[in-house]
Amino acid sequence: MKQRYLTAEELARIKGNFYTVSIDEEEKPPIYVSPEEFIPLMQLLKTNPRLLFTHLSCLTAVDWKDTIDVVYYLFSEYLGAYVVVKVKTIRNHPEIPSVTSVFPGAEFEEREVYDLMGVKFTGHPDMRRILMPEDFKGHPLRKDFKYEKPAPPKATRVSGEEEEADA
Amino acid sequence: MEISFLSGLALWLRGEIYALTGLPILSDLALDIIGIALLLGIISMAAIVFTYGERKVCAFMQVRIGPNRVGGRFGLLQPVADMLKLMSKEDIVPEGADKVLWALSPALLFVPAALVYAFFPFDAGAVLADVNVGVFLLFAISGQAVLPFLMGGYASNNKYSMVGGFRVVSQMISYEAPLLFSLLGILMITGSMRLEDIVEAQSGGLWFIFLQPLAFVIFLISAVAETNRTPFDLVEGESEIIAGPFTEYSGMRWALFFLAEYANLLTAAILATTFFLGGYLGPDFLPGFVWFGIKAVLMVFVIMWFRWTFPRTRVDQILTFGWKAMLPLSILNVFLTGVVMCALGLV
Amino acid sequence: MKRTETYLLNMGPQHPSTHGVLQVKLTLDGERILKAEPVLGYLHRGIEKLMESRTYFQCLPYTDRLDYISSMNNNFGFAMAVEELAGIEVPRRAEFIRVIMAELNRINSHLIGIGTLANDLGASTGMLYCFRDREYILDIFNEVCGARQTFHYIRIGGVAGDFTDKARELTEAFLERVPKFLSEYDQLLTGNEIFTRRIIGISAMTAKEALDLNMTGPNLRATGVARDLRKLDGYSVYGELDFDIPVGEHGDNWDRYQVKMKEMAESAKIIRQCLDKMPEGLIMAKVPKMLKPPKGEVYSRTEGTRGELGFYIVSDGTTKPYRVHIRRPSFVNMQGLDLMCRGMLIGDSVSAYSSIDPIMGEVDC
Amino acid sequence: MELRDRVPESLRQNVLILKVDELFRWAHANSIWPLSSGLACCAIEMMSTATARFDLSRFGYEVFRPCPRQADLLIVAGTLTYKMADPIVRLYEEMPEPKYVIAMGSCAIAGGPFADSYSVVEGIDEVLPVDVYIPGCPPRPEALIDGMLKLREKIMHPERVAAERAKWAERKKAKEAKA
Repeated sequence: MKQRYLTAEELARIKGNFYTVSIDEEEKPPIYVSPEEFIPLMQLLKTNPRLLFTHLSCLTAVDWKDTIDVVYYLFSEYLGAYVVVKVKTIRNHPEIPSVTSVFPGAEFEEREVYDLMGVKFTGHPDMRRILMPEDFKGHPLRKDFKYEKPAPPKATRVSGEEEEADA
Repeated sequence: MEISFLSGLALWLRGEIYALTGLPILSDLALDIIGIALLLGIISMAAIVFTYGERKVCAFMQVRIGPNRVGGRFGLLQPVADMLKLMSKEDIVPEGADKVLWALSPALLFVPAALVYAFFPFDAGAVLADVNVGVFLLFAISGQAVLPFLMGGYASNNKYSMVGGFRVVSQMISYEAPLLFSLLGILMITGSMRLEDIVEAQSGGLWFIFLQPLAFVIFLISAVAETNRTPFDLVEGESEIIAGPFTEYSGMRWALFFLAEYANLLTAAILATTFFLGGYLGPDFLPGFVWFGIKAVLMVFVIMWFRWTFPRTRVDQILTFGWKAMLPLSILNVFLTGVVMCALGLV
Repeated sequence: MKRTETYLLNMGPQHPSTHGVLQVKLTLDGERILKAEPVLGYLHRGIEKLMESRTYFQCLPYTDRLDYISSMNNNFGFAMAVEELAGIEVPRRAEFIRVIMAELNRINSHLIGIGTLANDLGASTGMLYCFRDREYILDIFNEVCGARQTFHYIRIGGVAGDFTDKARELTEAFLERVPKFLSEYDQLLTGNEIFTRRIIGISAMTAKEALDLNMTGPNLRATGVARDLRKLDGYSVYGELDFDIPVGEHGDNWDRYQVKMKEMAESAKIIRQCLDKMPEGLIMAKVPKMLKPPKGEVYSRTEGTRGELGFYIVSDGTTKPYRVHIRRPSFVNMQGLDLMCRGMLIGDSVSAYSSIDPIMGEVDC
Repeated sequence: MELRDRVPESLRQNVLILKVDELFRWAHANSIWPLSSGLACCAIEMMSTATARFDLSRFGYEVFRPCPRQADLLIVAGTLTYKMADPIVRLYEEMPEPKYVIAMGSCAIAGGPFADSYSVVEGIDEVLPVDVYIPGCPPRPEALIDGMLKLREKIMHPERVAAERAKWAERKKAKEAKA
């Protein structure tokens, strides 16, 4: 079952007065936008009565070794179509504005992206690690992630050890 | 007074001991000790038998088989194994616990649970402590059971225990009132607080369950609430607060709680039997205490049936129900009893 | 001086009603909940990272272990995503078998959901009944693939084994059981005064709140929004089948429970139609041994048992995916927990956990 | 002469002579109360084991206690992550002696399919002493019942337990020496 995506022509109309928006000529054309204009674009996509992309289907990030792309899949039940929004971030210092002001339901997914990919979302209400322990070092989903497993904790009140010590 | 099997046995024993020693005090004392030993035996046996019964009843309700490997094809030794195991488990005292209160709690819980058995007429004349304010004393003693719960909950230094302690206090105090009020009607009819008189008043087949059906329903609900069993088992609501006040207890201490719980369960069943089901009365082909046992076990089964059918209520619902439905209804019952008695010219 | 203090209660990660290893930090005022903060990650196994070092075929078994009580639906979702990426046509018979399996698994999962709800409310008999009836579904799975859980049955390009006559027989027998056990639960639970009082009006949320929180699945439908991807997208053969979307009204625990009960009946309806319509033919498309999908990315979503289950796969043209992201419905739905628990009592929080129905394998991934 | 042999022939059927130790061992072996703690997939099979079709209660093992203080057996059913390792150690330490551990499923035995993940402990025997290993992914309920019966055998014959414990300690030492 193929899903419908907004075509490049439709997207060109949306582009309007956004300076940093660029559209790739692909089968599923994604919108690339700079972090500055990202929130207004999302606001437009969600609230414009001709678009109504009210459902944030998927929020994730991909590590392309030189940049980290944050990917948003928005779905509009009104148009029956998806639109893909991508934000490129600098790999050493990835930081983009949080989308929680537009889609409050993105809170956990942004925390997950922060935890596993290391992208900081400014303006997020609670930017902490969500899956890994708080004291974990590094971001596992990055391609250059190297990790030495620590020694796990050991039970001290172990059954039968006293007798063994006696013997 | 007619002599029943049990009281006859007691009389005979007393005579024999008197003949042997020649001291009436000694024979009385010996008989009391025998009685106490018997009651303690009954209580601990009841716990063992009822755990087995509970597991079998539960299995039956849940389309399962239940224990059938340990001790023959009916798994009769299963509760014995459980008890022996609990006796030999390690006794852990939490570091932050208030050690004195913590250790006292299970013992204090068991004492009132066992003490009330002294007042039950198991058969005609077979009462360990025959007092004329039996009902009064009974509830005065069993009312003490609230404290050890709170003590255990407080002393454990565990939040779940503490919440459990709060719950048990509010719940047991709320249901003490309707429990007592539901019995007032019976006390008005019999005009006595002696338990044996109450039983005797039901001779002729006119049990109080027929005279006071509303009171019976109120009594049963309140008694289930007092014994902290489903649907009112908020105290140790497994899925909410782990094991309530008992969360930190292990081994034998926990087993004492367990014992007290089943002693209370049997108490509730015996009270229902005594007040509403005619106690030891029954056709002559069986001795009185057998009838008593049959009725009590039947009531225990009914309460177990509740447990495996009903969900648990919520803490505010249980209190609302207690104060806003049970208490007014039980007072209404007292009032109605009085009106009918006046109309019949019994007063 | 009168002074009240709030206190913090840590529920979990080992707690009988947190369904695995969920930890919830409850800020309490007496028994009333002021704030509920879920702490996740106790079962985070790094599946997304592991998949980057596995071939597409090797990735499939990991999806079994995501939401481990609806493995078939996860297999289905991942297989669909890879098929879309690689452009594989699935034989029609396989599609029908897939739908049957997915719907059986949906019933299975809802049975556990309702059973644990009953158990958390203290009616353990209800759970035992649900588990008893679940075994009949597992018999069917056992027949087609030999496993009781973690099936790895729906493969890329089709299904692993044919839907045998024995399986059909078992399925028909099971379909006859469905209305019987549903009415049995109605007697035991739905008609029980205590049970209904415990869940009506508890943890209610409005449609707007649910949509704002991106909630999907039965949790969203209970608020009255009839969004079901099986209807909306009509993927696989769902477009040809006739079924309704049960919706609730108030979005409380009662509605979530009712939606699940009704969805089971609807699933049975779907399975019945599939059994009638299923054609003869192949069950597996021709899939190369070394599957190398072209460069590109795909986001494919299905209606899992708990909501929108999406797989986002980026391919770099090799046998292994470059990046896999899984949109886990339970994870997103967990955001509603705070809203659902606020102002409720401790006793209600457990029914909120079980009516939101999270599976920690999926939440933590 | 053993005490047992001094019992008259005619009473052999009715008299049981044994050490108190043996009696308690029998009790421990036949009344194993598991802690109801499930980690992942295997927990569902653990629940199934207690239900109608498999009915663990036949052996008297169905009393799943929610609180470690009253439990005898920790069934580690599922994948153990580093984040969960601390709580599980704590649970184990909260349990009163004698206590037993069953590693259920391949994740608990050796990390299973997630062994090379950054967050998964490769086998719970890194953390706790394990009494019985039950392979499978997940093991069927029959396998869990079999595992618990194996545990019963083990409790009845503690010399085997001691031998295994010694082996475990040795293996740990060797591993530490290597590291």
